[in-house]
Amino acid sequence: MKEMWEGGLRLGEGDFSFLEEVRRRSGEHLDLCYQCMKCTAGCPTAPYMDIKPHQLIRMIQMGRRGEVLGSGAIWFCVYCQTCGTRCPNEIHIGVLMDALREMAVGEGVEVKERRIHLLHEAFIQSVRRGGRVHEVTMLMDYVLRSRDLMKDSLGSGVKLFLKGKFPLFPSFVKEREEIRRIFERCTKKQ
Amino acid sequence: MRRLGVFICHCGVNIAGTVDVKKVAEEIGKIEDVCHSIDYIYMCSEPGQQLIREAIQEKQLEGVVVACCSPSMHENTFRKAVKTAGMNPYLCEIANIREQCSWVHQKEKEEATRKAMEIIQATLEKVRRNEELEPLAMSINRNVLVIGGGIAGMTASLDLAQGGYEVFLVEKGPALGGHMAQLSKTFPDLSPAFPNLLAKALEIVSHPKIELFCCSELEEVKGYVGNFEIIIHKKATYVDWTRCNGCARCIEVCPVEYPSSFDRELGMRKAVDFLYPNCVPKRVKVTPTQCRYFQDRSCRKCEEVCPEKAIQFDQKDERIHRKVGAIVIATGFDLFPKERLGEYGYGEIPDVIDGLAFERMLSPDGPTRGKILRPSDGRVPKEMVFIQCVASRDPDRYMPYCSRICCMYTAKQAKMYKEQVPDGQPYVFYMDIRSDGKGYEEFLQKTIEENGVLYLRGRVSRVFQEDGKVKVWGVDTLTGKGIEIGADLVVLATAIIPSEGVKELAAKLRATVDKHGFLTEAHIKLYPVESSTKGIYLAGCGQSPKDITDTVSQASATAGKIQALLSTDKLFQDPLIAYVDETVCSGCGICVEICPYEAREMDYRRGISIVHVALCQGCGACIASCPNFACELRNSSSVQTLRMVDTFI
Amino acid sequence: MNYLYFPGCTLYTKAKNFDQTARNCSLLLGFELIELPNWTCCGATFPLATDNLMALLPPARILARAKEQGEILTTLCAICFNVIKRTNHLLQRDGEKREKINEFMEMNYLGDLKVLHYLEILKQEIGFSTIKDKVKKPLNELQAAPYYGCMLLRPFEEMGFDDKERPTLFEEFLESLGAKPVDFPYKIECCGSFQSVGSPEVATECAYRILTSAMKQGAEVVVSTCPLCTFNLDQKQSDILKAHLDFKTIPVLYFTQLLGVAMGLDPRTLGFEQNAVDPIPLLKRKGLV
Amino acid sequence: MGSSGNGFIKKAMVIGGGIAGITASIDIGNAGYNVLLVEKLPSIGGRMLQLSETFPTLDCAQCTLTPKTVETGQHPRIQLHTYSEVVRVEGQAGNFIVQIRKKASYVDWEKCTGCGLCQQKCPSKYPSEFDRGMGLGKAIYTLSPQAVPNKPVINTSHCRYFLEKKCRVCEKICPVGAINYQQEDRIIEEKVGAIIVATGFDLMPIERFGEYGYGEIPDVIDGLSFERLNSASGPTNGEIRRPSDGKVPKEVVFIQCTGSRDPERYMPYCSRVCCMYTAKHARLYKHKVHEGQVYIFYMDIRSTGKGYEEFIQQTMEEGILYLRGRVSRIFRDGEKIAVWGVDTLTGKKVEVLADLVVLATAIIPHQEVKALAQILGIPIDLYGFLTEADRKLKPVETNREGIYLAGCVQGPKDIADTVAHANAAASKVQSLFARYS
Repeated sequence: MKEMWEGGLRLGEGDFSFLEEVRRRSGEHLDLCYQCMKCTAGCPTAPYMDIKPHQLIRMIQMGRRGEVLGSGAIWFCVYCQTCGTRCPNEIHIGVLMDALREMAVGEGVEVKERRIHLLHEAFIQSVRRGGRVHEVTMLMDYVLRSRDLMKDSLGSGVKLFLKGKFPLFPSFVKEREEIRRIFERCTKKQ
Repeated sequence: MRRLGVFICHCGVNIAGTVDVKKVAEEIGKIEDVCHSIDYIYMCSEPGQQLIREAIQEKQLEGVVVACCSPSMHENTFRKAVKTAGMNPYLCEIANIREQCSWVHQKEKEEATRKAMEIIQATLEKVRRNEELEPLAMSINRNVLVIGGGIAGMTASLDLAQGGYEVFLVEKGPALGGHMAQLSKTFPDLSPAFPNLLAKALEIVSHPKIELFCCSELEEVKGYVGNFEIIIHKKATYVDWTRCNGCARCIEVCPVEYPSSFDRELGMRKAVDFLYPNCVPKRVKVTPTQCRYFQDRSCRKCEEVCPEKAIQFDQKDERIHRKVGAIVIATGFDLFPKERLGEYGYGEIPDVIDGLAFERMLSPDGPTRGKILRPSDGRVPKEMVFIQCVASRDPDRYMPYCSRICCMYTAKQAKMYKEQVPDGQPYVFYMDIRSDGKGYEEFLQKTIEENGVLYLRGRVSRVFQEDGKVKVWGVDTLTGKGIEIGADLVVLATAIIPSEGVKELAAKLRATVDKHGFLTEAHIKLYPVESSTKGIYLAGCGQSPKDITDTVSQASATAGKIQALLSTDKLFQDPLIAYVDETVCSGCGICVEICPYEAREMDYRRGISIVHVALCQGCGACIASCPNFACELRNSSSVQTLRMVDTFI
Repeated sequence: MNYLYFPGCTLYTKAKNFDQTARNCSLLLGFELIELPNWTCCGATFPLATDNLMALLPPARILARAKEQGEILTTLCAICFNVIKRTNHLLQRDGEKREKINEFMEMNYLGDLKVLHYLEILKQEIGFSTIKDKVKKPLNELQAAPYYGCMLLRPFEEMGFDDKERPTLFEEFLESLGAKPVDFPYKIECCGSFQSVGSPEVATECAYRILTSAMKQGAEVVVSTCPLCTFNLDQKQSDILKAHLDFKTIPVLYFTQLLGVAMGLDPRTLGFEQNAVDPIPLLKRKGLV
Repeated sequence: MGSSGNGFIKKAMVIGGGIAGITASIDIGNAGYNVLLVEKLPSIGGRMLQLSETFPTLDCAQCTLTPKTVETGQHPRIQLHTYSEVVRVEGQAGNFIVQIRKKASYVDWEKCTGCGLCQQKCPSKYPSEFDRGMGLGKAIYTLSPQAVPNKPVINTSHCRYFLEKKCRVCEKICPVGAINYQQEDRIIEEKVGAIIVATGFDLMPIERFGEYGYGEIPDVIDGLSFERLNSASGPTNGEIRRPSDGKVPKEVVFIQCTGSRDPERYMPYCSRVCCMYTAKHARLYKHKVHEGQVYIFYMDIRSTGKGYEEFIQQTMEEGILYLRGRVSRIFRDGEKIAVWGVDTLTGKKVEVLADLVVLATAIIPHQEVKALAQILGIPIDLYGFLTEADRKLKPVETNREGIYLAGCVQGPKDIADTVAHANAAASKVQSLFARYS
């Protein structure tokens, strides 16, 4: 499958491995999609997605790996599960998005919505360090990673988070060694 | 020792491509009592059959095995063929070497050849001990029971009556017409539904060959094809219909009003009322659950005012016995229940209605006299949304199948709306437009072009009420972007489901239903109106969703089948049924309990169990359960079966 | 009766008022929340991709620890509840994954713990009629809009909290406090979740639509069950004001805060200072503080 | 109308020996009335005999059909007139006088035993119409080994004797001397009380589609041809091999609505069966060529019958890609066939390089139906389908009493609906006859 015109594509070279891979990793039966668009119709973040949920399924069916994994859309899903609840074929797009995000990161695709991706990463790091999420360190981490210190709206986000009474230092759980170990074993295994 | 012949069919390449038929014919021919063993490309063809006939006569064969496809295909063909050559047809048996051998062992040719030989040898064992039998002749009753008084049942009844057969038409409700009576106009010619229906209904009530039972259900059925004994449960209407003249004075004085289900809760009806104003038969019925007399005896106004003294509060249900030869099930459909469609606000938002409710609104004799007014405040809706595939084509949550008529009736409704409200805007959310009948595609094109109906491809995610509007969330097909429509009225094309009680009815009649509750036909292509039980026929939406045209064809088809069935004096049945060795039977009665067809009965005088030949289907359950080995199946005796098994071991 | 309690990270930090009010109210209702010792983060997202077992480990660990101490585990935060309940459901149903995780974590948990949200405890274990009897200060027909959000309701098959499209449990609860529940269509729509940090404009828009929808139906206060929802709905109102000039603010409270008011707790213990939109004027107007 | 009971002839004529005509004939015959079954071709079975498997059960078409054809052939009340045409009809319900032309077969069917030797030895081969031009037939032929009746006819435009007055192989080899080159058409006259028209359908020829190559690309075929490719008794013994070079195609494109739903250029109506048979084709192909890839261009998927929607869903699950939109152009591109279309769901233009393209061409009535309608004095519609008396309540009646319709001659329909329609037509004939008893 390759691009043939601006905005066109050529089928017939038989790359359907992408569909198969996504199907396997997500466990979702994407070939059943009716393209009825009920998912997009109810999605709270669809207006912000560059590729709408139903289009994303379509593009996976047509084997358009690069566009799908490089899309911003996969980082916008907040997994509210409205789509899966109403889908006639019970395709959970949230699950699909999660699989796509993992694939995108795994393949080192340049992430379009870098900020959201970094937030995920920062969150995991925070749990890794202390066993619990500590918003201040997490946000600091996130800000550092995103190199987006000047971003206004984020600034307000940080400020608002800070309005609560935060402990000055992260409260560590006693068994943080165990947590660290779990993460290490996981990383090794994967 | 019998002189046997074996005929092995190639079935083109179907068998010969896997099984070495030449070798099989040769090897089988070596068996002592096999006097003739040949193969041929298509045994079922005329020359193939001729080979069998000639061999029977030339070699004086006394038994024939045809090794070919499943007996469900050509057993009849070959039994007829041997009969014309003067052999008893029950001395001919089929060895299935296609479905049970060549098709399943395409990769193992040698094994398949060996297995084919074994199957043939086993069948030879059976033929060696087969008896010469004659088909059982049974007398038949020429009357027909039709269940359901909608367009399907009405058509079948009239066709049968015109063919000279006596028909008992049983309708659950108080009048004829079914769902068609609720419709406004019909697609694709926009002819009004009611006048045509009325003409048919009047023909039925005046037809001397049709006996109509309203407010009635089939309570019990016994017997078998040609000889059913039925009991009809006729429920009390509390009105003597022989006296009632339909003057409607009782309706005027009745003080109780409640939402009419015929009008899909959009209009009111009285506790004594017609089903609908011009119903046939034009007779009133008292609804005891609403009537004050039945609640606290406080009102007898209808009784007082009736000039014919027709009101009978003490009327009782009746049980009517009849005998019939065949039965038509034409029980029709219901729409998917409201309660289960949460995201569409159905049943909760008054301005979200279903297709049938909108039909009532469009009907000139409906609750709004044909005016489109939204139920909540009676205003004319300026923006209307039609949603198709509501609970249809929704395999994980509701019904997987397509309801077949919604595309067309939605187009019709949108068209009628636009004609009545020229400045209104109808939107239709659809999945695939299915206009596959004669003239349907053209109708749809016209609707889109001339009436400015906006078709949007896709489902609706959610419907809710806000700001006095019904908000509909969908997606614009072209841009893929979400859109919100603030509609005044939303019409849902909800799924067609089999009508209530079909399952129980089917059980009584030993007909089968599929997992959705639709009645199953004997063969989806070749026997679409026959049920799996002989003598029981299917018509209309009880079998699967269909439009009026197809329903009428199907109903006529059942009538044709029944006329052919009942045209002879006797019915003939295969004699391959159970029999009892009366000297061995101890009369324990186990077989009576186990028989699924009620074909076994105790003869207490003689202390044995007997077989009703007409009821027995030859299933063998009694044979397996008999502790004394007193029962046997004709031409499938225990000895035969054991010998057959021996061949394989 | 006491219940094992998993507070979750946020309830220790920015949603302290949620945690505190719940603990205090439970005492008045005759039960105690026993904090699960040495709890860790639930992971905050239920792992969706089928081959991702890693994210199942934290909630599985929490469940296994809890089972050692009791039969019922309760939570307040809707996200934690969702993650833990779904993990439990998965461990009940999927023997293969259960074995893998148990082996990996060197534990033996069978999925036999009951996971209930605090609201479910109130309904099933205490009974809304009991609460009604114990209410000291009925909420004087306060027009309260119950906001369910996503996590309690979906996925329906696993959460089984209430009807997925027309839930009523929250309304019943508010009625028992003497409030007048306001039905509004956006009660089951998403608040924008973590996009409030990543793409703030998304969450702002979501919150705007939810809050205006509630106000159109006459709501005086929106009631929430989730710290993240509350963050988006409450704290974000200053951003909404910038984006939508017609917007009017509305207080957003945790359901436990309203419960506290009704039980007659000292308003100073209800943590109103953590609410961005001050609810005190409204409560004063209603004669509740 | 209708004279008294005395002159009323209780015998029916069924025109067309496909599944509709067979079903109607058996029904009427079983009811105890005599039937004349008139078929244009040398044997009965019609289109269904050309099919491989049928939807939605995927069972073998011939296996379901041959018991019916055999039953028809053996039925004591059914008289077959194959290789025959109705040329004249007079009279009215209960008393039609019909003239049937029995075409010269050049074989004395009374003598012929159907041994098949003539067909084996005939030296003249030409592309067989039954196999849609993909296999070779003989100048003396039967349609299939299971033909009912199993009697051959000579195609004079290919027979060497008729072309060059030499050969005579068949005459020499026939053991019973049944070949008769002097045979001529015969007209016979019969009296019947009712007539059922069941002449079936044809497909719009591929030659009419310029943008799809005017039928000049050998690997662009129609749906019936694909049925023959799939059929175990077909030219490839059921292996999917493309006509041009016999290779197994790896990329197959199916295009629905070819000539249907095209009001300006071809036919405005929907042909009703294409969605389902295309899905069936795609599945049968995938079952035989596991690694093959199938693309289906469609407009709307119309799977309205019982079990049909489920069938489509299963088809999609087999990894078949449905593309919503029409194809603009097909042209040869080396060994491949380039297909230019669009996927309206993503709005992208699409090019598929295919090995085989199957067009679901529109169902149209046979050309001769027009003349037949004139002979019968019944109306036809714009497209040549016969018109029923009332679209809804009288779907099998015509506006002439005693003449009824069955099957696709009234409008496109699938086998299940055709059979029900034929049952209904038979029912009407029975009712008519019963009324005069």
